[in-house]
Amino acid sequence: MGAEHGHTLHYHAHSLVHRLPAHLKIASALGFVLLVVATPRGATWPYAVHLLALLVAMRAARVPAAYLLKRAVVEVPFVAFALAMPFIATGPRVDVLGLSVSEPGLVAAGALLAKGTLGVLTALLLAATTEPADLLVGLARLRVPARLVEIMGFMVRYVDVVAAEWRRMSVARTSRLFDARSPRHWPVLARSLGVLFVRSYERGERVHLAMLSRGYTGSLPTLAAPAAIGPAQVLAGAALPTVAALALAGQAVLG
Amino acid sequence: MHVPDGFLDATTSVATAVVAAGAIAASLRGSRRELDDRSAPLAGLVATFIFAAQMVNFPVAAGTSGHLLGGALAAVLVGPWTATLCLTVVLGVQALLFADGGLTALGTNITLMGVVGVWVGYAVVRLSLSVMPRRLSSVPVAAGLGGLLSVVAAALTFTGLFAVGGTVPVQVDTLLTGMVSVHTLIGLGEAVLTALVVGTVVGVRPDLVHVARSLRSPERLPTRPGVHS
Amino acid sequence: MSTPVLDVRGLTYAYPDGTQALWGVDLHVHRGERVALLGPNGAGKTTFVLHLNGVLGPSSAQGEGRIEISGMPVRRDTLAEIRRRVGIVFQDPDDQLFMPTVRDDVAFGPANLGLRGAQLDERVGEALERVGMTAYASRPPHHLSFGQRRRVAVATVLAMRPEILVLDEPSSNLDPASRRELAEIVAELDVTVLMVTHDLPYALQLCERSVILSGGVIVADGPTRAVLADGELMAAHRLELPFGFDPARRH
Amino acid sequence: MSTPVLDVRGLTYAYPDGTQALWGVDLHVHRGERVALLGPNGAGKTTFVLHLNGVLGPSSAQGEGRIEISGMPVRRDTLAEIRRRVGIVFQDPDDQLFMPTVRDDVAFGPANLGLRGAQLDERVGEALERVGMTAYASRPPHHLSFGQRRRVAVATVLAMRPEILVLDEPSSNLDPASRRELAEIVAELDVTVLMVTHDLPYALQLCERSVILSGGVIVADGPTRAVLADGELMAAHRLELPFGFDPARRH
Ligand SMILES: Nc1ncnc2c1ncn2[C@@H]1O[C@H](COP(=O)(O)OP(=O)(O)OP(=O)(O)O)[C@@H](O)[C@H]1O
Ligand SMILES: Nc1ncnc2c1ncn2[C@@H]1O[C@H](COP(=O)(O)OP(=O)(O)OP(=O)(O)O)[C@@H](O)[C@H]1O
Ligand SMILES: [Mg+2]
Ligand SMILES: [Mg+2]
Repeated sequence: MGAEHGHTLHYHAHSLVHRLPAHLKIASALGFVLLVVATPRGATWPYAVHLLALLVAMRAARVPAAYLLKRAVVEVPFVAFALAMPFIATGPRVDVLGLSVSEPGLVAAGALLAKGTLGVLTALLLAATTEPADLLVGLARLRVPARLVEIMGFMVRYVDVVAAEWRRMSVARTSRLFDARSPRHWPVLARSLGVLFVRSYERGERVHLAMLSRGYTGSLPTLAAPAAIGPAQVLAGAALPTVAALALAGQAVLG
Repeated sequence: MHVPDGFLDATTSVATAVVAAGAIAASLRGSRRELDDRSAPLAGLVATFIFAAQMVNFPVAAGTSGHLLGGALAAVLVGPWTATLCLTVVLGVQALLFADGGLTALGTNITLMGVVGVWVGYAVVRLSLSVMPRRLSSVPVAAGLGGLLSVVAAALTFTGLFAVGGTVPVQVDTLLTGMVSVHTLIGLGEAVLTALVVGTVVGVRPDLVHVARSLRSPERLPTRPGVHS
Repeated sequence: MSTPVLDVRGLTYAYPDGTQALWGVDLHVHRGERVALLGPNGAGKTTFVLHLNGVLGPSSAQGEGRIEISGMPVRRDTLAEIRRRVGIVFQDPDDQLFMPTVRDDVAFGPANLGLRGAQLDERVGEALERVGMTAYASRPPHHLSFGQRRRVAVATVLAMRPEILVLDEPSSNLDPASRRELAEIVAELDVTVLMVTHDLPYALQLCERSVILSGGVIVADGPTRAVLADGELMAAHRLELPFGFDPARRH
Repeated sequence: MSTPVLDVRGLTYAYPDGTQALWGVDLHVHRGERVALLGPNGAGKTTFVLHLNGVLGPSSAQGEGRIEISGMPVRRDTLAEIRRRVGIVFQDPDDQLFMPTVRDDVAFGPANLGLRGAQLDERVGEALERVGMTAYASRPPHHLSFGQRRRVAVATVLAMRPEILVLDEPSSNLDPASRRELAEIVAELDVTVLMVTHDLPYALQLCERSVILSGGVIVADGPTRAVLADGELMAAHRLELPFGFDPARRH
């Protein structure tokens, strides 16, 4: 009934990618997405190369494609927008399957879909192979300001606390004949949000104080020292952005 | 309204990234004044709540996805500087771990929600408080108002950015009407939720509400007689 | 004999992480009985109790068996009615209280039963009066002391006037006077009671019948006095009469 | 007389919402004493206890007064040392347990004290052994029964070997055998003990001295037997000996 641990996006496995230090993975993902975004619209085969590189990385991470695809639903609103674009965009019209659509809109939609999808998959792969705690360490090593990392650390912890308190409250509600589907009950839900906030804060505060009571100084004592990074790992980390860069360069040269 | 990768052109993305970086640097300095030993956990919790609120997406007709923003809520609870940091963290985590909003559009998203949303919300709250009675019960009302206007302001800014650097040739006035009408609706929801949450918190833990700090006065506690060992 | 108010057969349950807590529980309780549910820590008492109004159940993880409340099986489609009949006071009051004020929290259940206005106020007032928390009606429940929260938790369930009252260690964290007052309240009510407790004198005082749950099964069932007198049985299940307690003193 | 291990003077405290819980508490405890802290629900016992290692204090809200632990004042700059000396078992085990496994949770404190490797394992093993939770070492604490969580909470504090052991209703939710075992553990330790409890026989068994806190002040202080024998005092503060308890029986 207390706090639960672990986050739902992490896919447990032991692969080369899982073992890569978090800061390398973040830098690699960031570099890759930057290059993807820089790829000109209208290009076709460079996008295929990007996708191929990403698929190889997924293989190496031993994360099933279905697992990532299921979580890619966050992209749905953008897909909807992209699909609408050829119809609402201005500019010269062309006929596709008997429908009159805007040509620049069509091109933009294609590029947006390609870039958006690649970006989403990259982020999901990063999430699937990196524990939140490691992510924090990685961000700190990338010199993200300490205060941001601290807030993020508390945020990661509070996700569990809030979820646990919310579960308790909903068991209590249903035991007393509450039906969340009935709109008559929505005001109750809204009012319990404020309670949830204070309860979560106070629970978190008490747990934090309990930690201080046992000599906590800000870092978990069992945290092992970060392992040294070998050249192989740097190579592995650099692989994804390098392939993307080559594809871009190829596109510039070959047109 | 999370902007995905490749939605705005490079110039606009870079420009907003510069704005965001400047705002974060200023906030890191400014938040030191708002800081005490409880502010980091509180900021973390605020971030968690905003994170959860932003997960609930409504499809927006002629724009991207629409959802609650949380800028005013954060500003009321932890102060505007720390609020910008909270939203930066939320948007960063969403981009890194949940693929919501592009990595390269992070600067744009921080500018929209973490700077415009937060500061418009905060300014509205401060202004309304200055004309309302100096009571704790004024705070939720002001917060609700701040919530409404911050959403509309962020939507207007988004439309402006799109007019300047959109990669898709959509008619700006179509987008403007769509964005503003939908976000006024969202803003009303945001106003109600912000007011409710702030109302409960102000009622039981006024010490946790940044803008309510000045409304409380410390006094010496009385004692009662007891036995002495 | 009449239909039991509570009829449990062959109940098994494993938590989602695989820990099996119930290994085939059978229990029959008749109208108006007051039954104490005793047993060591981790015996499965709370797990069992949470099945009685469907908070836990086959749907939430693995598990089998059949539970009937006054002849009505506990199933998804009967849950609303079951929860109207079975009132559970949880072991942890924090699992029970969620509204912004004590009054709202106590009113929540009866309001869902359809009570309004003066009738509702009366219900709430009466329940708070009973547990001595009237003065705290407008305080937020999560800002009360542990014992005060437990009393409010009891009030939230009393206010619903359930047919079966299930109490999971109701006396823990209560001060001695409140503990006695709670016993008096329960003794006065005309309901069937199932009470989990580690406080054996309390069980003796309040319940004519006791059941021992240990290792996920019922290992004893009989008159409380007889169960407590069986030294060997007691010792085998980590039960013992407390320091200074003399069962003969008042009987 | 020697410096008291625990020296509290004129302690007042109001929670952030304005509820004043302490109204001027004075208490002195000497090395090796075992003191029971009794009092009705909402008396301020937990609030008081949380001041002893600075979890609550003037900085977190309004309040005044002075607390010294073996002559060292509880102040922001002494907190680390104070917390090394004072070990508190919280009333709610959920506030105390936060690591992914029971073993990690018990190891957390000693590791912060600098213990590593075999020494650390030994500390953890011994503490878990004492509360009988060795078999649960690799389980997540939030998946245990309430009583099991309380035992782990006790272990986390025992593993730190504090100078002053403060227990906030340690026996609630424990099965009778564990309750006795806990009393034996506490009696064996060579530490100063302050124990909040509603279980008066338990207080009599374990503590030679009792203090009653009521309405935020200390209203009585003396030998436990004398305090429990003062019927008028007891009744005034909602204290009463339980059903069937005979203080003369074993003494
Ligand atoms: N959420 C959970 N997940 C996994 N196992 C659990 C969970 N809750 C309890 N258990 C386990 O199930 C068994 C029964 O637990 P339960 O809470 O029913 O015991 P109990 O009889 O109520 O004990 P207590 O007297 O300590 O309250 C225990 O072994 C416990 O460790
Ligand atoms: N977080 C809080 N905010 C405001 N008031 C509180 C809070 N916690 C406790 N109180 C109030 O302070 C008073 C003392 O509470 P405390 O928890 O210290 O009592 P206690 O003696 O430990 O009682 P119990 O025996 O029930 O545990 C009570 O009136 C309670 O309502
Ligand atoms: Mg239990
Ligand atoms: Mg207490």
